[in-house]
Amino acid sequence: MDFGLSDEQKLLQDTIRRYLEEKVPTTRVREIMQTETAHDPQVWQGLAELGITGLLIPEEHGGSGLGVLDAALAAEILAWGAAPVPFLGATVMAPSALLQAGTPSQQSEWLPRIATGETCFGCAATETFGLRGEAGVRVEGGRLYGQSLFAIDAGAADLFLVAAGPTDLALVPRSASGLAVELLRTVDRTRRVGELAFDGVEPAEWVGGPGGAGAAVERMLDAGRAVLASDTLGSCDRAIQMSVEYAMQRRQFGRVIGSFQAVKHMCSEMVAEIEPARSLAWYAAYAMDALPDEAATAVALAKSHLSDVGTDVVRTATEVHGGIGFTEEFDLQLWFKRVELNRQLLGGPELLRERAARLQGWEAA
Amino acid sequence: MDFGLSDEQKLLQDTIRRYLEEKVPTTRVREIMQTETAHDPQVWQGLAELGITGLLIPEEHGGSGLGVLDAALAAEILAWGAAPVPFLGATVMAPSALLQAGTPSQQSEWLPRIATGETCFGCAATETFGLRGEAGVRVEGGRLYGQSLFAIDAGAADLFLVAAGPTDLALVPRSASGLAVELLRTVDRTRRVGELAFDGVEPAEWVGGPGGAGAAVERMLDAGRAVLASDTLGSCDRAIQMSVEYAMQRRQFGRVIGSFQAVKHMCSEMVAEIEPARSLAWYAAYAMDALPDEAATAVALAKSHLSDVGTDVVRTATEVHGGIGFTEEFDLQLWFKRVELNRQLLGGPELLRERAARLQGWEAA
Amino acid sequence: MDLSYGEEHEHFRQEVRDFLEKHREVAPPPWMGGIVAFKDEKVLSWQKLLVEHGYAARTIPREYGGFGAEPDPLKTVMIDEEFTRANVSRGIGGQGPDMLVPTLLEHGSEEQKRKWVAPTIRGGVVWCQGYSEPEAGSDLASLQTSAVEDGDEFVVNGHKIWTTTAQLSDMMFTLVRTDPKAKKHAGISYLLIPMDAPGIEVRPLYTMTEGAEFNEVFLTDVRVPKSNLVGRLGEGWKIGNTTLKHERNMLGSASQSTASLQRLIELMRQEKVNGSPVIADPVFRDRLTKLQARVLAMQYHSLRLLTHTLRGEWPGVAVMIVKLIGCQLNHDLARLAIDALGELGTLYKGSKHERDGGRWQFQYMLSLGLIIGGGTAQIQKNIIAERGLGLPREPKPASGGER
Amino acid sequence: MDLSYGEEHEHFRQEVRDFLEKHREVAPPPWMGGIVAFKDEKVLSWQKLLVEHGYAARTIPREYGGFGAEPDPLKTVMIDEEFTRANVSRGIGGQGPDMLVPTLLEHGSEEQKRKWVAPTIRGGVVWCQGYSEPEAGSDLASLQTSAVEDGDEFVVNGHKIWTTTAQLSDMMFTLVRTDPKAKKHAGISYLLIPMDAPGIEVRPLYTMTEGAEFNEVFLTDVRVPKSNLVGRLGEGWKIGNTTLKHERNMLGSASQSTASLQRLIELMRQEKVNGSPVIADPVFRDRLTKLQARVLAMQYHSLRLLTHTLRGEWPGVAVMIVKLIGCQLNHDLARLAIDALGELGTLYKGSKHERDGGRWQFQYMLSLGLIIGGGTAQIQKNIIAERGLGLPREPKPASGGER
Repeated sequence: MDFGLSDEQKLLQDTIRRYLEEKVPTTRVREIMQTETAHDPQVWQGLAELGITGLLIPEEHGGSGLGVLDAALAAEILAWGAAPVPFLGATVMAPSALLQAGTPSQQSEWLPRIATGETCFGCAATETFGLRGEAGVRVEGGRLYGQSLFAIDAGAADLFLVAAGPTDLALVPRSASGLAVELLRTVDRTRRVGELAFDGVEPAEWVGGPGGAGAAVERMLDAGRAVLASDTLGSCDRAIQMSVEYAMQRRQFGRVIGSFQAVKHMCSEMVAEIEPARSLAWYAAYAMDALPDEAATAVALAKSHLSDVGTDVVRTATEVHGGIGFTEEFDLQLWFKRVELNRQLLGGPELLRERAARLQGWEAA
Repeated sequence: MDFGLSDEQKLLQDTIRRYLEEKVPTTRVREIMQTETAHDPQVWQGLAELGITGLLIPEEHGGSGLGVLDAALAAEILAWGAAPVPFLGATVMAPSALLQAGTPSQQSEWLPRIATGETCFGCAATETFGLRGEAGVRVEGGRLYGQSLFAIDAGAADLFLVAAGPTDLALVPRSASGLAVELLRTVDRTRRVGELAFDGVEPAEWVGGPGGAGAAVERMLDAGRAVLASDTLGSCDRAIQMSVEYAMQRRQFGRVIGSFQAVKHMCSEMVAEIEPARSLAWYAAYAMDALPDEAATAVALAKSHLSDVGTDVVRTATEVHGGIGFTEEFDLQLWFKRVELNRQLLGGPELLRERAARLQGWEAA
Repeated sequence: MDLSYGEEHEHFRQEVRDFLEKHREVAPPPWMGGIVAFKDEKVLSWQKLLVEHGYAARTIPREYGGFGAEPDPLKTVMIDEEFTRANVSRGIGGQGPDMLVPTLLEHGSEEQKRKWVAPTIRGGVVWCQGYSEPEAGSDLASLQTSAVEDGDEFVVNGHKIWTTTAQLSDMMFTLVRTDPKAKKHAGISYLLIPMDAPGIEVRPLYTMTEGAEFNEVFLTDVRVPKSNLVGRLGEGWKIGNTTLKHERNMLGSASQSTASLQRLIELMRQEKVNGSPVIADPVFRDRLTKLQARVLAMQYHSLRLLTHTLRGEWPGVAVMIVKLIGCQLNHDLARLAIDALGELGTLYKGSKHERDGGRWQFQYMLSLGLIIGGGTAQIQKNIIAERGLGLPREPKPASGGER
Repeated sequence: MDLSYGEEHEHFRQEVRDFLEKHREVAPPPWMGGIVAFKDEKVLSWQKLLVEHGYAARTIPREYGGFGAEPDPLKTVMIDEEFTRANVSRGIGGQGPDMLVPTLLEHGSEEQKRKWVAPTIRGGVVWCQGYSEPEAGSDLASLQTSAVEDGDEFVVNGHKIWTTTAQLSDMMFTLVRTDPKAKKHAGISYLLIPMDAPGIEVRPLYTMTEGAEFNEVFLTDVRVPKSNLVGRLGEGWKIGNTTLKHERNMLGSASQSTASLQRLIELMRQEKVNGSPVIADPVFRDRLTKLQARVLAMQYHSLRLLTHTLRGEWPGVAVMIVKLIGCQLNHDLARLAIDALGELGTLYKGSKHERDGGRWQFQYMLSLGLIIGGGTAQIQKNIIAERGLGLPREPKPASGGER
């Protein structure tokens, strides 16, 4: 029984943190996030050299063969640094799908390239769980038509995995004929989602063959959700850390504001919320590999809970900071917005709680 | 435009408050609430002499012909004193139903007796909106069968109005053959609800004749809900008043606890919640007579909102008091429990919010 | 209680409606809630028309350029209601007419009133407020911007922040420290500073909304004539608090929440998830109904406060809670709208598929800024407890920095 | 991370199961969570059996009557888990074994250890805790119960409150003021008082639950031998804090919440409103799912804290938040259960139609008592901020009553 991080996991986190502190301080983050794609191949290559892009890829394909928990722990720190990287889609969701349902040749073709960071996948599956407006992807005569919104990491992607049905997962190059990619602008500028419009696009491949994706779409989404929960966790860690530091340094009324009970209590409440939430986030990510029966429910609960806690924490952190926390110049708002995007991506809290209830048979009662 | 209390309304409240302070202090409340029926005819007669029992009864029938708002204002103060009186059923709900649908002869027979306090009605209609378990009242061959739970003011009642269907409202004496009344024990000992079991009970009358109750059941329930919202309001007023007084007097760490920011903020939050809620409660009660189109929605929103605010307020008040607020000996718990019963009677917050949504056509969307 | 308006007032309402009917085509667009004035010909002539009819500067004495009516809060509310209903510009507002003018009328010299009131209410002079400083936020009285006497002038040096409309303003009313040796509150004076004076630099202050709703103002050896001192030296704290008291009638916030709720209901009817409107989802509907109750509570609460005003009663704590609750309510309304929109709710700044022009994310962030600004929620709660409920102030620390 | 248990421990778990299988018929009923001991023959002999097998007093040295095992928190958790699963009494617990014994082992004299530990863990001596006083709640160190030296004895006078099981106890461990002139914390000593000493009166303290979960203890000229002083004069505050540190392993609270959630789920499946189960109502279901996430978070959090213990690491702030969050969670679980039951949820104390024996109302009120007791939520938040996050203490007031 050991519910804690291993030395390797701590080293992984330290390594990423050090890399970000050195190479991608928030001044650099701000430059990258102002570019159209919010993607800097150099930063990405640096992470690839540290082995981050290959975390989930088996060793035989050039990765380190770790699990979703390790990816989630990496996401904590990437979020802690507000890193503008396509980690979610390229490093977590796409390999999860390919490992689940890809044919051996698909795996040998794509996994090594993912591991080296040479190829970035984006992932488009919003319409399988939360169809909005006129969006929706359909297959006619083996070709894709329609529209998918909020494709993950659409800024950096060279290829997309597109869910066209519960067991249909298409692999589509960005340059495919009939595909139009338009980046959407969200409050969070550190990552890009996009609209994919399909006008008779012929997929390069179908993951596992046509209709052969099996549970890969679900797995891809759940891995993404587990990692988003941890992304919010890492963002909260940073927001709390900044708040406590600020409360010890800012003086008003002749004392540091951290000596006021109201400020103390705001800080305590943030910590009291985030610490059990951390345990839940870890558990859910761990369950993705170790406890398949519980994983989907745990992930839905973890992401919805972290979203609610996250919204509270970044709001409270802003209040602790007062005016400066509301300015664009001060970095706190980077995490405020990152948490805001995380909350909705791959399903908002209400949707995921309903999913958790359904998975436990509560709806049918 | 005048959204405030008239001098007469303030006088009404002062009169009741003075009566309670003199005749029914909490020491007396505690004696009465320990009796089986929680009803003291002397206290009730005293209120009758002040005209309280006839608030809603037209002058021609011996009452003062006032409106639901006046009854709600009276309820505020009765709750403020934790008064163990059958005001809700006997003074508010029953006359509301009789005025809405009673035949002229029914009105002349019963309204004067209600006004003098000579007759106390209880009201049983829970099953028309929130049917639980095996309860339910049905009519067969003009007789009542089945069970109604949470009949209002069942301790004091000489007669009951029993809703046997949407337009069937039976008038049943407590002594009717085939009727068994069993008082239920709730957390709040200041008022009694009961179970009525019907085994072929022949009603003495049907309000408005058989099937002739029209909208009387709805009106009776809504008037009751408006008054319960104000009962919670008055309970909160008392809890807040006690908290502020205690915070100014109790010393810990060498200062009165009201000088601690955390205590201040708890007090401020209670007030900030209750003041707009007061305006809503007044509005809803006013709407019952003045704005028939809005009344049902306003009442549903007011009672659900006051219930939520009330739960917060009495809990916070207990926290401000610390240990003493948790003791039986200290009076605060009287209001804690009164608010708790109010919350559920005639529909809990979720049920009433759904009602409000339905009344506005939001469900059908 | 009587929510009908009497005959005189219904007649007045009809007058307002007739006016709007007749003149609305010459009105400028009602942008920014009508509270900020640009020097636009259309705006200025519209404002002139409003003052002439008593729909602006209604109770300002005629000798200072106002309409000179007796105060009648109900008529004021009716004007507000009818202009809002008709979606017609309320004319020039903002910190000059709403804050400085009442302050000058109370504390200014006769000369100052004659000089500044008329052009301010007519839109000829636009004002901004220079109170907060980077090191003086919640603790406003610790401000450090100094004004040193030099002959007939003050020489001002310092750094003001959170200054709305500074870039558009002709003048700034400020709190400055004129006596660094006096006790904290006693060394402050109230000074009117021309924004075109040499030594003033205005920098836009971008916020998390990505807009620049505020500015910073840097003052370096700015020379201001002594005739611009309002009240006496050292009276600034008292006068400044008058200004804050006059801060824009908070009754307005309920109507903003009401409008916000209406739009939210529409949104939830229109937007579909998995083929059915969001309002058909019981969980979202329950959240909506909860918020509706809170919005209605604030709406009726504002009627209650208005009644206190009409009766000449001090509403006490009931009015002190309005900002605290109102800002939180607007924040929560935006939260629900964003959640109802799901992923679509994250879109911003003109993105494709954006709904309602991104107003909900903007409102979500801006309302948080307002919770923080002008006295954080924490300071508000202190004030409610101390001034509203009579709880004692925190004891002064035994040692440390009380200046 | 690895949630499996190794072979040795799975073997141990099997041993526990075998023991339970074999002996459960001689166990007393598992009332009151098994933490309070009455002097019942069945309880005492069961306790003896538990100690012999190392399922109670597991790490207490053999010379003091314990089982003398090496500390192994995982085995302790397994014993807890298996006894809970089997619904078998955990034997004697409460403030004697859980709080006094570890304190004596750390601070008691050899004679005190030999005299008190064995009978306490065997159930021969039952203890209660005399810390709080009516005027010393949050501010415990302001306690006034005095102990004055007189020959070989102390003479104790005062009034203790919130004393659980006082009516059943043989002894009370207390904090008393032995030096009224010393500084607040320095004048306090730690004293063991026989409950049958003349001058002690115990009165049940009824709470809002209508039960008497607590007592008041009045002490009038109670004579206590000096050999009952633990540690030295004036060391009471330090020693008392050790006792608090040993307060019942908070890991237990997560399993209580888990059990509560399980029961709540069942309840919501069974209870019907208007013909359909409450769990079929999306709004109630959403509330349930929200709470489930919080319960699971606390459950896994306790595994995380256990891991820190196993590794010999100090978990820091992660452990300090447990009481604050745990009590609130139990309160919220009860709130949902009551709301799900609607009117039925208000029934109490054996009323007809009452569900689950009124446990939800009881839990709702008692958990509020626990939020208040043992350091209110406000005090907990101060502690988290100051000791956990390193924020500064409030400055001492310039004047006033610091004693």
